[in-house]
Amino acid sequence: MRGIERRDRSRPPLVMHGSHTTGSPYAPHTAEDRTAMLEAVDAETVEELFDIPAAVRFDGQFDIDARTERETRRLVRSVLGQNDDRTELLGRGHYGYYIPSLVDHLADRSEFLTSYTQYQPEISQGFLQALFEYQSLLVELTGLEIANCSIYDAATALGEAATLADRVRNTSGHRVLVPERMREERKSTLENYVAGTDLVVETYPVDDGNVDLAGLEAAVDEDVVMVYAENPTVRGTIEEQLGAIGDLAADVGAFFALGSDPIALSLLERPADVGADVVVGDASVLGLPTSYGMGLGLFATKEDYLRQVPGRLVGVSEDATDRRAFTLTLQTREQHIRRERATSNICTNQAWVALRTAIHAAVLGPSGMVNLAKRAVTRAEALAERVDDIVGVQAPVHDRRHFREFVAHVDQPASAVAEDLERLGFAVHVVGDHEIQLCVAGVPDEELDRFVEALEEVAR
Amino acid sequence: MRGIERRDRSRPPLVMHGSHTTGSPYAPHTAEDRTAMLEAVDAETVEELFDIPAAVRFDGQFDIDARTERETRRLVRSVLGQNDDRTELLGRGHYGYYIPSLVDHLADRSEFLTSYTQYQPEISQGFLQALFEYQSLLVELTGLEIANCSIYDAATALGEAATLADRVRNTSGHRVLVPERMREERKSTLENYVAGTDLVVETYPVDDGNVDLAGLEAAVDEDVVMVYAENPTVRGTIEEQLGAIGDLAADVGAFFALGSDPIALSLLERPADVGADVVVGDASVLGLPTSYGMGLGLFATKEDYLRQVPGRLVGVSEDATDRRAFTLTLQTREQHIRRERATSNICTNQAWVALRTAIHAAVLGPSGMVNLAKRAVTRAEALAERVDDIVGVQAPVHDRRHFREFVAHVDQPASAVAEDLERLGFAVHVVGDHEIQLCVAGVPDEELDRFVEALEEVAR
Amino acid sequence: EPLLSEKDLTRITIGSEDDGNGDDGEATDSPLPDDLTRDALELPELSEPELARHYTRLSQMIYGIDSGPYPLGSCTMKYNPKFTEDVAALPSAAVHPDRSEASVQGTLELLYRLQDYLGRIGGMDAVTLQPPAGAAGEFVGIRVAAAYHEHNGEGHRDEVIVPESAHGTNFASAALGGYNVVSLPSDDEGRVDLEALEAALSENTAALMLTNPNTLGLFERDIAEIADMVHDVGGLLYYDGANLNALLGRARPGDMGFDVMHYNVHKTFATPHGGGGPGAGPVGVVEKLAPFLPAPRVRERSEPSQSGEPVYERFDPEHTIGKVHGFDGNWLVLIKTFAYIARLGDDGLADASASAVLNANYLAEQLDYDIPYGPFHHEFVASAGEQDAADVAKRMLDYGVHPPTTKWPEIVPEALMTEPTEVESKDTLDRLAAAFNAVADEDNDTLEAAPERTTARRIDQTSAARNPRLSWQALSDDS
Amino acid sequence: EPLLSEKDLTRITIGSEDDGNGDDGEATDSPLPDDLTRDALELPELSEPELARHYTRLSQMIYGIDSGPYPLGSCTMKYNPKFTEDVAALPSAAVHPDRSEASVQGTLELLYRLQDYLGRIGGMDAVTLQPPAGAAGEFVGIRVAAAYHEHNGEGHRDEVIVPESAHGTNFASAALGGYNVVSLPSDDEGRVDLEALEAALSENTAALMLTNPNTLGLFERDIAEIADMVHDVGGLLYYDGANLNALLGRARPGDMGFDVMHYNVHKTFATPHGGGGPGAGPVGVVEKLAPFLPAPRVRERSEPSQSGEPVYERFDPEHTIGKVHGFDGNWLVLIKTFAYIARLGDDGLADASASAVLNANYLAEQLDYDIPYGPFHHEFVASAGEQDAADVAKRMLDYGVHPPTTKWPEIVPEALMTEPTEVESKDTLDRLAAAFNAVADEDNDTLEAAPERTTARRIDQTSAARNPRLSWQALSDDS
Repeated sequence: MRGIERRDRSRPPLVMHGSHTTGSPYAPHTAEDRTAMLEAVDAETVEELFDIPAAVRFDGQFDIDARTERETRRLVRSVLGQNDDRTELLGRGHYGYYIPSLVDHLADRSEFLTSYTQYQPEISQGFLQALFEYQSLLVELTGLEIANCSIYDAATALGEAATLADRVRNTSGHRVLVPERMREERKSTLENYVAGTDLVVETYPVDDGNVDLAGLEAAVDEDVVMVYAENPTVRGTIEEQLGAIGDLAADVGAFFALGSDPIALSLLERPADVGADVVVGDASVLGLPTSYGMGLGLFATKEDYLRQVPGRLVGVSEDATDRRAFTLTLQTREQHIRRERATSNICTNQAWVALRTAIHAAVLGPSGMVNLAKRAVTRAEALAERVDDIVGVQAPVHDRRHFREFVAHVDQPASAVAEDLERLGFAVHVVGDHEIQLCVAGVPDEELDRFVEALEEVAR
Repeated sequence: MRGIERRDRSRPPLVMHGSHTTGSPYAPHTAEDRTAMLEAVDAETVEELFDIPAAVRFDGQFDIDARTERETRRLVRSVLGQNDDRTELLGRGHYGYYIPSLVDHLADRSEFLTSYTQYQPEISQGFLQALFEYQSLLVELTGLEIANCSIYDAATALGEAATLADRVRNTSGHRVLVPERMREERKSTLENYVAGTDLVVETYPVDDGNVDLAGLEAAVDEDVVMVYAENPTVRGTIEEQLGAIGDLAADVGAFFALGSDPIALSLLERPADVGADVVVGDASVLGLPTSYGMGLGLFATKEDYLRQVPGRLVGVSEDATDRRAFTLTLQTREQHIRRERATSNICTNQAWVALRTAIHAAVLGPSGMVNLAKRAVTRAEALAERVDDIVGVQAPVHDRRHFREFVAHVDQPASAVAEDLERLGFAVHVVGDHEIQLCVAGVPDEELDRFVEALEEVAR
Repeated sequence: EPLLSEKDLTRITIGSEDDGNGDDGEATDSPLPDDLTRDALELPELSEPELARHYTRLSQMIYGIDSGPYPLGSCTMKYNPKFTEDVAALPSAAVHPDRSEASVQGTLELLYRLQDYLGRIGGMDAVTLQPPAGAAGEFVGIRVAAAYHEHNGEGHRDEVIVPESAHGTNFASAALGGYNVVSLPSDDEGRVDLEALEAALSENTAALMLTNPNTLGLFERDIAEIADMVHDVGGLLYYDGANLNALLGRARPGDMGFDVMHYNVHKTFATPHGGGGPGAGPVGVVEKLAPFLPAPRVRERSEPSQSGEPVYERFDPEHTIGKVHGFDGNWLVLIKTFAYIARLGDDGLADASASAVLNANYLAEQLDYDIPYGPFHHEFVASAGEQDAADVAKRMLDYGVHPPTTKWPEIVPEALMTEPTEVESKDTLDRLAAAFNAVADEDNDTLEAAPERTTARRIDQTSAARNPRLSWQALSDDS
Repeated sequence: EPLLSEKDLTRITIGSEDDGNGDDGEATDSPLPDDLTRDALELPELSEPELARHYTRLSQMIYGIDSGPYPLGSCTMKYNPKFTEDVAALPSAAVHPDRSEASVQGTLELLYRLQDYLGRIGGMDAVTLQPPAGAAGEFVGIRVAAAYHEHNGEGHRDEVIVPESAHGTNFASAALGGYNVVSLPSDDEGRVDLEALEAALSENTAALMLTNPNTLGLFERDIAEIADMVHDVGGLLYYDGANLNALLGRARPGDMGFDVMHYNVHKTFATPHGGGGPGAGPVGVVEKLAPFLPAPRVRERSEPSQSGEPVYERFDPEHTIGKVHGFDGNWLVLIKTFAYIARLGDDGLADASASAVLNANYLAEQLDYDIPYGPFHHEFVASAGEQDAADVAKRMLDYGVHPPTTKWPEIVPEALMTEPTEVESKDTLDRLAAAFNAVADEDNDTLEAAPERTTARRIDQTSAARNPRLSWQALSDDS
């Protein structure tokens, strides 16, 4: 049994200069430890250990006050408390579905939250298995054979899809075609990703929300490297001719990149069945609450492109006793090994969000996922019908089937309607001079009832 | 590698009668499982397994609606949302200190939260060690040799102290003396605990907040089994003559039971030094946030009474390989072994709260605990001084040193002052026609500033 | 894992003046004169990262319900839904017990609705939520019975009858209430022996305490007759709610003739056991006992608010026994109880019992051990026969599952009291049965050497009790 | 632990009409015509208790920072304060990115203040918080540099110089930005070779990317001269923030002459790594580069609100490169970053660096392995000499600690790149040193056979890569 010794556990800070009087609360050294350690390294003060020329030494202060844990919590609560509480009928790529409590409780276990990338698989089997299961979820949803462990978000995944297409297409082509209606932010991100290549991003026309197939056909030629389409579209419409889009791309040897998400994929056409070469999108529609746009880049593709895939992949192998074991694999694609010839510069990804998404999907199960997707259709279309009955509102603007959201025409200026709704506690998108977009994802029925009343009040 | 089978995982409920259409979300049986299981037990339906005579069968409904997890969370949030948000200057035995985030994160680990009493110590070493450390914390704080793993709260711990005194005192006595000023609820609980014995509870007088030593002396005789005093007192005053109280009890062979708590014990006189035979109180002053009176009964006593102690005790032993190991011990005192001759009827206790208290104490360390106690004195006395400057207020009422709280005289009726303060966002105790009691525990300085302003406004 | 005290012990000396003597540890200026303070405090002083690892490692040495099956008969360890933790942690739940009624209407409404839920589930007319655990609930029941008899001028009744197979708390709670405990033998079939009961009942009977189904999992089929017998001599019938999980939606204590009962919320309504507690032991009573319940209870005021909303208030029952807890019990546990019931509703609760009973019957069917009594409901008691039941339990640990409750009730030799609860899947039950059966085939040497694969091997209980070392200070004295 | 798919797979068929064929699994009525839907979805359908156990068990097969030391050089695994999780989980943080500015002033203020904090800490004039990881920050830096040169009519610059010992992301990010990467050798002392730099610099140089201290933990003493050389040819100097934890309060990239830098918030500001991410890689720049930063940034409006409170607004920098993330980056991570900085303040941040440097020096002093370069700061690179560094790492697992980063940088043969960070106590460092030294004494057979005591033994990487099985569907095809 270890003896019990008495030690001086006071923790004067190691810091010497200026008015420093307290140290990091997360550095455990006691004064006694510090003395012993300095002695061991033959130094009088810690400052001696800094080999920094005087010319570039910083002698100032950041002027950032230290706070207790409680004060810091109060500070953040008080700053964020300025956010107004609103019922959000917002979507367009970021959704606020209900996250089952189990997701938080399991993902917050510190072994998941505080571990590093699984470069030592022998002590990381649990996380590797969870990521392997996440990859498998995406394989089932997309019908494609390969899914990686994550890209940052839908926009960066789209960027990676374009550089993948550029690497694997044997054409001299350089045109990437995207719909004229998509989030500008995604398009802009894509443009940055291809800025270092010969690729250029061009748009093709849209017809009543969906792809204008004739317009796309006119735009497609041998110079096209990738055609991108979304299902559902940014305005919530469901594409009806995905197979034809895939065929157009295939005809010229171009990639067909499809943008979607796990809930939509639970019900809508399976990407593999419409000729998609790669699927991108935001998988955190499951797993993350509304979080100011934080996401999880879904990235799945065909087996053919396995060795050109960006990002981490978890595979199965065996350990020295021939038991099944999981490990990161095909790491020779990655930057830490192949440097400037890597398939991507990505290193830190969104692994923990992928874990959350996998858990959320597991809680729902296939029946729950399909039901959630069905409700995205029925509730959006039901709301469209209800607001269409309001004087001064016509909905949906597009004569299509809708998923989760739709655009409504308002006779009043859309910005005025949105401002009035905000005063009544509701946030909606303004997507045209007289167009607002409404999303039902995660909004309880009672809130939708209240919203309809509010819109009645402000739309006339 | 296990093969992958496809199974029907639909989960129709097992329930047959009435309009039941859904089952428990926490019962995992599939329809297929249910069929196989019923077949195995040779039953057509689950109802056959209930061997209940028709005469006492319940064929009605509870009329309790089932809800989704989200709906249930909304329900509770909406019900509890009716609680008004108030800055509480409330104490008198229940305190709202800041709980470091680490406490929640560690205590909420499901191994701690979801395990049972450690009747199989070989797979419960972690919890047993944590409880052993909790016991050790109380041993240091009280100076007494024995502390148990918990009683429900301060009041029930006091009740157990009286029955312990009754068991171990070799007198024929039957009087239990308590101060005339203490929480009525504690006294009432004590009275219930001794209702099955010959003991009677009597009060002794109080002088300016503290024990009236002469009055106590007059009340003490050979018939007294236990003398109970509190430090600090219910009105926040610090006892000055604890040693003399202990002597008075010792002179007649009575128990001296002292009520206190871990923060007060960090600074105030050590119970062992003033002759306490048993220390009771609420240890959750560390570890639990304000929680409508939920507590953690502190119970410490002398080694002499070891085999008469109520509640669970964790001790050290060795395992088959002679390594140190922890185990519940001296269980022959307990109800599950000794039944009606047990030292108490307690079974389920407050173990998880004890874990929280131990973690909170560890986060503070001895320096943090002493500092918290010092601040309880300085902040209470500083507030008393400030409110004493307000027209219509005199404080403190008692000419004593104070810990954490004090009583102030208000010229206006106290209930009116309290109601006015409530409208301004503050909750205080009314303890006399013209007396309010104010507690600084856990109230940030800025809030105290706002409170002084509010009191100025309403007290004149 | 070393003890915290083995990682550090720092002594803080306390004095109104700093004596400048650093040798004795850190000194602190005290705001109080020395005669009001202690001299020093010596405890571990560690940083947050060190503590995070300490308690994380401790947690890794604990088997919890999220680790695997936990078939403790009578202890009913079921899965604890995670969302109930979230609602108990709502900031709006953190209110002080001395707040004014008007300012804590949310808390009062929740308490009121939970009283109502429990009344419906138990078939009881009035409920108190104050008792902080099942045993505390028993004590309240006993005190209420005593007060009732006293009120009726029958204070002479000084006996409480308890079946010999009852939970130990029944005996202890009755004794704490000042009663003489009359132990009642079981009949050949494991149920209450009516003749013995007849003999035990008298004008001195205050109450009979029963669990139904009893600890063998058997329903007391003669419950209606038993109730009549007890009532005929002027006694009260007490229901120990430990086994209520077997009956939800199928039978209610109130309908069976019970006058007073407690509910074990962690056994029936899935609140976590927390390694020993906290629990809650609400008590329900029939109308005639309601005036004696602890104070305060919560009721809806007859006049609603100006806006028409119901208003809730505390009130003291007319002949209340007073308090059995310093405030109003284990509030955070009560929130979880309310949330669980509101989540499951009628159908979910009824399904929980159905699944629990099916699971017990299915598991029993797979076992090689003899099960002498039946038909049982949510739990059964197998006999380890020639094996020592405690050794069987230790050996089961080696198979990665938690063993059943052992050696009790004594009516079954070498009892293995097994209750899988509704939350175990068929796969898990099969795995559990395999563990039982593997152990059943093993010899006594193997059993006595068990466990082999656990964090700690078999722990010496005798040494722990003979030489009690109950604190790190006691260890330090050793060395 | 079996895969979820081995516990269950349920196939839900989707059709606008139920074909009544239950054999194929559950059918569901679809609100859409069949040509818009998939045919079926086949995934595990399990209950909450089963899932709780699945993921709890998985978690028990992971070494995290709360398990023990994690001295991964350059990866900087430090303790993650728990309270930052709580503030990131505040309901008020859960806002949609398309909310109006007026209604999310709290979010905008936090972003504004974090931009400001980071600018002060790095000595930078303007900061963007959008990049969702360090590598994304590098890419932003490269894109900003390109836009700057283009704007100045110097679009011909097509080379980025990167030291050979730099992080792999530096090369990859420059390449993704379309640059030719010029690799720069180290001098004999492990620092930038000024002659080689002179030779590499030209009118085609767009930027030099540097880490300082470099990956050997050495401060680039000639940094002022290096900056002059780069600036003299019209290039920009990029600071890789991976090693900023070594310098807090001692030196700032901006003061050293760097024009653009990224911050790795999990390396410097204690946000959790989450098993791979999410992180955040804010980018700071000097004034002249500010107009090129991604859009939007946040600023304080010149006119406050009517009540005098500051008002925050989004704005697009004049020559912005546009977006590098679909919205505004990893918001929840940024909240934790802000909270960490606000908690520590000047003194805490400076102490973190001091303790990190002391820890690295102290640990190095205890090791038997040779450490060829110094003086180092927060990390050092030892050489395993005759031993294989990767085998050393595997063997260290058997001693219950996480090994260092291995085999990199190549400048040290069989590199053991070690960074204990400030959160390890002397006791833990001693334990870690003992593990290093025990392994140093062992023979190669032992090392090659390692690990022996882990959940999985040594895993065959070759088989994993030769026969990639990346989903449970792929396993199913196997059988």
